[in-house]
Amino acid sequence: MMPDLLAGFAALVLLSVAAGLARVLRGPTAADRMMAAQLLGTGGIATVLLLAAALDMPAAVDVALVLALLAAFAAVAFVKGASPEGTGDPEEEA
Amino acid sequence: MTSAATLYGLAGAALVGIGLYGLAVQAHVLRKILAFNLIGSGVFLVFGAVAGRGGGAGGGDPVPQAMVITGIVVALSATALAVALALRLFRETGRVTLPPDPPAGARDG
Amino acid sequence: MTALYLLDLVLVPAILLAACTAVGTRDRFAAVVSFIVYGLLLAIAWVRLGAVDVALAEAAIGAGLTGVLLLGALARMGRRADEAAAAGPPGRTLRLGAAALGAAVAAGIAAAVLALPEPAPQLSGAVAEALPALGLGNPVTGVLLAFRGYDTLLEAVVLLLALLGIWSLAPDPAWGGLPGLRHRARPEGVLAWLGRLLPPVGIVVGLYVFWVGADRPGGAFQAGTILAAVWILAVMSALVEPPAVRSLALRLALVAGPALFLAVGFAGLGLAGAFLGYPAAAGWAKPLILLVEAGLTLSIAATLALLVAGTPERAAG
Amino acid sequence: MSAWDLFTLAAVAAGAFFFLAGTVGLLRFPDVFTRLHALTKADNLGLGLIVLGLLPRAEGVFGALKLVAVWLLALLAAATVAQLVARLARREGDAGA
Repeated sequence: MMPDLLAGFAALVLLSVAAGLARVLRGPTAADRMMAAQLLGTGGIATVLLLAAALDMPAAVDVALVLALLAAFAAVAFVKGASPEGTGDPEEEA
Repeated sequence: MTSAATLYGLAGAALVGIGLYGLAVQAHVLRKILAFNLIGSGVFLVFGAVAGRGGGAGGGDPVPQAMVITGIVVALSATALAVALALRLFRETGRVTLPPDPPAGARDG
Repeated sequence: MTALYLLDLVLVPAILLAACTAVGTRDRFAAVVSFIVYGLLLAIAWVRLGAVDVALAEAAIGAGLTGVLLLGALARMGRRADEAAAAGPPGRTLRLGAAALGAAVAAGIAAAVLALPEPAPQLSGAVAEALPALGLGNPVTGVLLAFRGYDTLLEAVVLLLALLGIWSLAPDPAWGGLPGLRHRARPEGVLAWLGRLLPPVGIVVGLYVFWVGADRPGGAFQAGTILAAVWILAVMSALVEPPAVRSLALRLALVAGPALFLAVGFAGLGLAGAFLGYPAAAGWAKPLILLVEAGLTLSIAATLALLVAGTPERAAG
Repeated sequence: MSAWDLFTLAAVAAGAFFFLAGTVGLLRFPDVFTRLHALTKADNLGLGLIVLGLLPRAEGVFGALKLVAVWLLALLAAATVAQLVARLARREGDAGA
């Protein structure tokens, strides 16, 4: 009973964040696309945690740990990429 | 587990097809690199299907799993090399697409 | 468990959709972001299939390194209109032909997947039988470091070859110099703050993943990737500079793992009667494997980090 | 079904609701900054509630600590990313206007 329900919630969370793929496609700004990816990242972490509980695979929590550790990486590369040559910091000129 | 593994194996087959299409159709080198990675991960998923059918604890047969892990890391190194080549191409010629014919120098010169 | 099929019903279409977007969308940035999302979804798929070792590798590479690599390249090649856009969309014949080719290959592979023999031939039994002799609990680590050790050894060498390829693209003035361009960040800004906070945590997580790898999912590849990723973050936060690629210490770190692996492999000739064999005496295999893994973790971390850092572009100061 | 199971289900359901709300906000809100607002709510609360709900099922104290660490790391990422993306969007908005 519990594993089934947890797997169901994993599907629900994944479905709701996967809808964010529409924002990746539509934009309009690059920031919008990046935010959608960020939401998918967090939702993915939640999905993995729920799945780890549903399948009774505690080792899978480590996957969520790695995803959470690296959750900011793509966004950091993205904001750097907005500066010429991709080496700056959005705060510099602020 | 068997039928689920087969489902993801079929998804892997579709990914190889999608990647091949992108590799042929997209002109920008970065897009080609993306498409090539799709092909690779599709193959890995097919391997996953083979591993998952094997039963056993934790994802089934450990031998295909180990090969997929080495494959993922090698795919990253190939991607990094391809990106470095693309950047060099861009720096030298200002182009982001491959020349239309292999002996481009003969044509352009 | 039936609810898992509900998850499959969401996950598989999402993976295919993200793949189609990465290939099909006009906007290049959207394509790269879709690809990053695709990597994340694949990591979830590997968890779903129970292959946590693979999921860890995919999570660390897909979420960490690939995104940085591709977004960095995109930034440098520019998002402005270029000849790829000027050439217009590909011709109809090309698109139809490519679609036909892709569909045919996909159908062929699908047929092969469906035609896999029942019951599946497999090696899990053989691995499970031989694993106690190594003193390990994780069969995947056993396969990587012992049963198919030559694969792993050659893979470590392939990584080094790719790195040599990247280094050899350096222009003459920067030969042997510092990879990539110099990053800047406001010293007291958010970016520098993250760069100071996350790497220590990442080192702890990386060492943890390495250490549990003997008995649970984890190991040298996953740990090396995590360590490489947090080092790249420190570089992007302008806290550390990558070393000049001619630096001796760097080169020692790069070859330490493969060299250690080779040394243990040759020792196996004498001790176990086979190249890459481990002595049969109880208690010997595990320490040797951990030693090789420690060396590999260091070398893989250094190699992956420099693969992402790229071609030397500045002369060593 | 024990009381802990009910607690788990309630917290997980609430967390799933916040993810749903976050996506609706991301898709429906009119501009970058309001979307960013929706996103950070989902990040912090949605994942936090799901972690809270899974705590009783964690394997020992170490497992529970690991779950909390996942949440803290995600919080850190969300906070940083929100800052950086907002600055970037403001600068580009100024330039584009």
